[in-house]
Amino acid sequence: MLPLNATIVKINEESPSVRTFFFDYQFETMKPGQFVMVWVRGVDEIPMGLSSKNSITVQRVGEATSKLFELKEGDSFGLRGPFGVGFSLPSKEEKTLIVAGGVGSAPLAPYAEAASAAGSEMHTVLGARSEGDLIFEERFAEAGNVYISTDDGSKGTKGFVTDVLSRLDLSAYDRIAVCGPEIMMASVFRLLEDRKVLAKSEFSLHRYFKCGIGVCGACCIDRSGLRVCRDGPVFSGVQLLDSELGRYTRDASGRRVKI
Amino acid sequence: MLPLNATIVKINEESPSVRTFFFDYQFETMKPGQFVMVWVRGVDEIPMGLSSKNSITVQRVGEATSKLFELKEGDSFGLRGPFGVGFSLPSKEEKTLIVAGGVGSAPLAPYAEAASAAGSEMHTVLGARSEGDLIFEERFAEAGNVYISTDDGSKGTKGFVTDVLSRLDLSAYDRIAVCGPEIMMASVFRLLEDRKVLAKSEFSLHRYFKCGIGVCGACCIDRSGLRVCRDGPVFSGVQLLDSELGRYTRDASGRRVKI
Amino acid sequence: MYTLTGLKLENPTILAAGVLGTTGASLCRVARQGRAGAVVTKSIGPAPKTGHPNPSMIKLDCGFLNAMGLPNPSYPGFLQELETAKKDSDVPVIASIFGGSPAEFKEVAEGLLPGKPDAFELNVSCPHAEGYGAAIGSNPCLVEAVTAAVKDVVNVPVWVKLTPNVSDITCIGNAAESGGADAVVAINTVKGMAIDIESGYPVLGNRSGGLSGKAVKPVAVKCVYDLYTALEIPVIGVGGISSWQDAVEMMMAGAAAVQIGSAVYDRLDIFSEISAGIETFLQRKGYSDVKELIGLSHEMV
Amino acid sequence: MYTLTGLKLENPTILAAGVLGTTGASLCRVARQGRAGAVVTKSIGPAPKTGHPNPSMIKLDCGFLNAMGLPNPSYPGFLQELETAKKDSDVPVIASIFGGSPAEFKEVAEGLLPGKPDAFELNVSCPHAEGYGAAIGSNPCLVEAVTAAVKDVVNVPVWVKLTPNVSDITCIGNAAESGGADAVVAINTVKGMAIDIESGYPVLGNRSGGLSGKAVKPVAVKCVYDLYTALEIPVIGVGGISSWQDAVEMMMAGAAAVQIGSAVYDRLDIFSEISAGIETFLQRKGYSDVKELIGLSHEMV
Ligand SMILES: Cc1cc2nc3c(=O)[nH]c(=O)nc-3n(C[C@H](O)[C@H](O)[C@H](O)COP(=O)(O)OP(=O)(O)OC[C@H]3O[C@@H](n4cnc5c(N)ncnc54)[C@H](O)[C@@H]3O)c2cc1C
Ligand SMILES: Cc1cc2nc3c(=O)[nH]c(=O)nc-3n(C[C@H](O)[C@H](O)[C@H](O)COP(=O)(O)OP(=O)(O)OC[C@H]3O[C@@H](n4cnc5c(N)ncnc54)[C@H](O)[C@@H]3O)c2cc1C
Ligand SMILES: Cc1cc2nc3c(=O)[nH]c(=O)nc-3n(C[C@H](O)[C@H](O)[C@H](O)COP(=O)(O)O)c2cc1C
Ligand SMILES: Cc1cc2nc3c(=O)[nH]c(=O)nc-3n(C[C@H](O)[C@H](O)[C@H](O)COP(=O)(O)O)c2cc1C
Ligand code: FES
Ligand code: FES
Repeated sequence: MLPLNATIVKINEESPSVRTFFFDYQFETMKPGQFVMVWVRGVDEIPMGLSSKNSITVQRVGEATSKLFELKEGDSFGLRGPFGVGFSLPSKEEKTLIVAGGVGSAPLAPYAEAASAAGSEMHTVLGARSEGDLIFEERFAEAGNVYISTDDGSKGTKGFVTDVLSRLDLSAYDRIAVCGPEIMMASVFRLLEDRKVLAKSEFSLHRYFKCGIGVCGACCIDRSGLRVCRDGPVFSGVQLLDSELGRYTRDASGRRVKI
Repeated sequence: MLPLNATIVKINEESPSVRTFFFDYQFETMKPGQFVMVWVRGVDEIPMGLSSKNSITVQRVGEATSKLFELKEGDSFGLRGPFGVGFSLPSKEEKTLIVAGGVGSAPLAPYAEAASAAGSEMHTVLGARSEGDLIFEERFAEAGNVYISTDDGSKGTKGFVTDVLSRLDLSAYDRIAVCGPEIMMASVFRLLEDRKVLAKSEFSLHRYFKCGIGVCGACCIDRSGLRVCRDGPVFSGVQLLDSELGRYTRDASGRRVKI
Repeated sequence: MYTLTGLKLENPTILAAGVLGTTGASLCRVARQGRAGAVVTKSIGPAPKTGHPNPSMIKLDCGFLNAMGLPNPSYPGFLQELETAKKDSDVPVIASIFGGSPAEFKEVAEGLLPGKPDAFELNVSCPHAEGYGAAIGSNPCLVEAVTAAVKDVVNVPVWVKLTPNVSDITCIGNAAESGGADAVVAINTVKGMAIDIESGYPVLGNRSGGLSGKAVKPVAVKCVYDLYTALEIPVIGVGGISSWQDAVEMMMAGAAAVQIGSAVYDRLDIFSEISAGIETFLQRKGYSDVKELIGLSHEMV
Repeated sequence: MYTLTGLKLENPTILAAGVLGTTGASLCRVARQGRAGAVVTKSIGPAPKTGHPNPSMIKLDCGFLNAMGLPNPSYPGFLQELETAKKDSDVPVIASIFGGSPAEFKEVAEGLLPGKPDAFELNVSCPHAEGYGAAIGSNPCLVEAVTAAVKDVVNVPVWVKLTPNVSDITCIGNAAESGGADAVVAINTVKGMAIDIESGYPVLGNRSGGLSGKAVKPVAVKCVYDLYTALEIPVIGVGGISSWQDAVEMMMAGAAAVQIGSAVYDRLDIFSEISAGIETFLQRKGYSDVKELIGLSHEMV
């Protein structure tokens, strides 16, 4: 499938370095946690979680994301997707905990909405460096309780999401959905492993994508060989046992890079 | 579509030079008048009308048909189809006349059966050189009245099908379906034109086929440029007005050959 | 109205050689009913040829395979068809010709001149006819010689149709240009074959043939793209075009016009459908002229 | 059990180079879960390469286009992946390598020898990496030299992977054979490109790339058919195989085994599915050995 042409209809500034781009196409079948390949023409094509049926929420980090930040309403980019396996939705009786760090909120906000629409009781642990970097606080708040942590203490608990998590009774939740920087996810993983609740957890991973469709092998993780773009990006905690998570990732050449 | 593999399950001797080959595949959607491309492997692929959902009825004339005559039950050939436009079926109230010469009976026998099943009153004028060459007399007789003509007078009227036709009240019929040697069809065409009943007639043409699927242009007729393999082989009499019918055909190189 | 090597076309869609081009009446039908902007005849040679045994064309999941084997009634036999096409089609009629040598090409071109074709297209690219087609079209010297030989004896435009079955199509395109070609046409079919696994027989009567249709579009787009960069003369794009989107893509790659072959399988009025689609696209995008599309992708960097 | 250039394979399906071959773990997964008879690594070169910018692979209506640009961590970086694959996959692991000269090929082969690959596959056929791949693989002298250079320093089988983007693939195949190749692999991708008509941009980051998948199967079958006639050494067939029927067809054309690349898109266990399908076909047809299929179409005349 060739990239479809998506025209930007609205841009929201979520934080100094994060913007949401709404476009004129609705991915009706998208499942929260699924991603699209965003083609910034003439520059690069990069994976982005869908933050709603018709938006991506982008943190400016390098060339392609900076180029995206230069775009205005009416400009367009290419989109292929939705791809990958998303978070599994809770049923009505289930209680769900979301752990979102930084721009990790992007795929988790629509998950919170879908879970709450499904009738699940929702709690969110939302972390960021600083108050101004908290993404989608209102969306999570509308779906349920929100516990906040900031590195600098400008809002909520001073510290990391794990500091909040360690105080929660994790046995009370049926599902735990995690997305954020890998260092954070690795700490959460260890904490959930210690608490023996890995089996009900899901993590959305980031790896370098080339094809995005499960053929090239660029995004495979050790030791399972699972493809983040196709078998993931969302994996159950159990799938990640004995994995490279938090230890190394790979660059575009396939070389291991320490995290 | 690659040729499907058809295995011969039964062979019927219809006349000294005509055999029906039943195969183990049913063309469920076939419309009488449609044809298949019969691939005699290692030799040639030739068009044959379907004489039923699972049979072709072949006159031995040259290399490929002779090779077919060497095949036994259990042997196989390739089949592509059904292709082309068949005869249009009458409705219950309509009276139908069939004019079949020689192996032209092949596509007309299933037509007679389908028309009679539709409730149409059926008459058939069946011609051949000699009694032994009459093809499918019983199938036509089961569907309705049969008038027979043979060149040598061994059965029915001595003469041509036109000799029978000229004595019929053609205004009594709603549809007239014709298939047979081109010389015969040309005479019938002139007769129907004279009687001003061309508009309700249909003729099944033979031309040299290469592709059989309407792309190469080998089978196009003058002056309409219609493709016998795709726009035909069945044409209404009106489509054939001012055509090459009965005057010339073309060989495999595209050269005109007088009839 | 649209000019291509001096020919006036109502629209940039042209019937490709060897497709519905056996008779004058068929060419007229494609022009009048199908509304092609121009039509190319089937390839005509020095002597009558019946072509390869059937099966000569099959539909695949992706595209078509064919090995017609250049059946044709020779130029004397084809002259009356050409005349019919010229008389009744109301669009430019391009005579596709082939031969085994520059002298044969010249003979055929001269032989068809009385039929007044609006241009000649030299088939140096058919992949399944020994001694003809790609046998010549893989050799730059022969391509130049053949082109020059025909240019020498005709005073209508000469297009040279190229094969993709070479290491570097631009080198053959350059040879055609040096020989005086007014345009190149790319691509003829890609060498291919299919085998019937039930019997083990290759399906085509000629055992192997050429791939056309959807499967080859990316190959054709690439060839056109490269030729557009390498040549001064127009490139006519052909290969797998079956929608207006395909035609626009080919023009953006560099095609000055497009030819359509296999897609007549879908419907005869593919030409009017595609030219209407292009028009709507131009309007939506605010282009004033279809020529603005030609080679556009080369500017997008 | 089945022998190919001395390697023992459980079944004749092999993972093609550059597909799910970046890490040792991924190769193991294809071998163990997918049940491939052997696996080929992604092509490894002398220095780390990040490859072309994205988009680097897109799915088309018919097949796929890719221009990865030979991303690889270089042979020192890949050694531990090769070791993992060898240790855990339980099937032969073939190291695909590339370089810009015979000396570089030799360097990479020697560099990977400590990883004990069961064979080497020389990539002289990638169509979209300047100075590498097809740049070498279109030149018979270079192909012979590269093959001989690697044969010189290794004592495992050497396969040479050929490009279809040449006028005559058998001439390149002959060169590989002369250089001492134990088998040839045909085909790598066919040059192609696609353009996004909304923006005019070529879709691939590298602008153009290589076509694979269903679209190229007839091209691959033809190449394998011709190579089977021309060479003494085994031909390994690759290109568009996505069903057991395709695999049987390729073997009847002359393939001693098949490689599967793009079709892992459909499902990972395509290897076991295809080998099971071949088995059932052999039984139905009464063949005693899969080897009876190899080149069968050449006998059907
Ligand atoms: C499944 C998935 C979902 C993602 N969702 C989001 C999201 O919703 N919001 C968001 O802001 N970011 C998201 N990312 C991360 C995002 O893809 C990178 O931030 C982006 O690619 C950076 O591109 P760049 O050109 O600006 O940076 P560059 O300067 O090119 O690189 C900076 C870093 O970005 C990452 N990166 C670059 N190219 C790729 C690539 N092709 N694939 C993966 N990572 C790459 C690498 O870690 C690289 O080191 C997601 C990544 C994945 C894998
Ligand atoms: C639509 C259609 C339906 C037909 N249905 C029947 C049928 O039901 N029963 C039947 O016996 N015959 C039928 N024919 C005629 C049949 O196709 C020819 O008799 C057959 O092709 C002869 O092949 P051959 O190799 O034995 O003869 P050859 O020696 O090759 O040629 C003898 C003559 O057969 C005809 N012929 C040969 N090849 C072709 C071809 N590819 N396409 C068309 N004609 C060809 C030519 O007129 C040729 O002069 C039909 C033809 C057409 C076009
Ligand atoms: C049935 C058939 C016959 C063809 N005959 C010729 C021919 O005589 N001369 C020629 O130059 N090209 C011939 N071609 C090639 C087409 O003109 C065209 O280059 C090719 O099919 C690719 O275009 P398409 O994908 O639109 O069919 C033929 C193609 C087909 C399918
Ligand atoms: C994403 C991708 C990457 C590839 N990388 C390589 C490579 O590194 N080396 C190589 O020799 N071939 C490479 N190829 C070519 C394949 O090995 C194979 O020859 C080709 O894709 C045709 O087979 P298929 O149709 O089964 O995919 C690659 C193909 C794809 C699709
Ligand atoms: S990015 Fe290619 S397999 Fe995941
Ligand atoms: S036989 Fe090719 S168009 Fe009819």
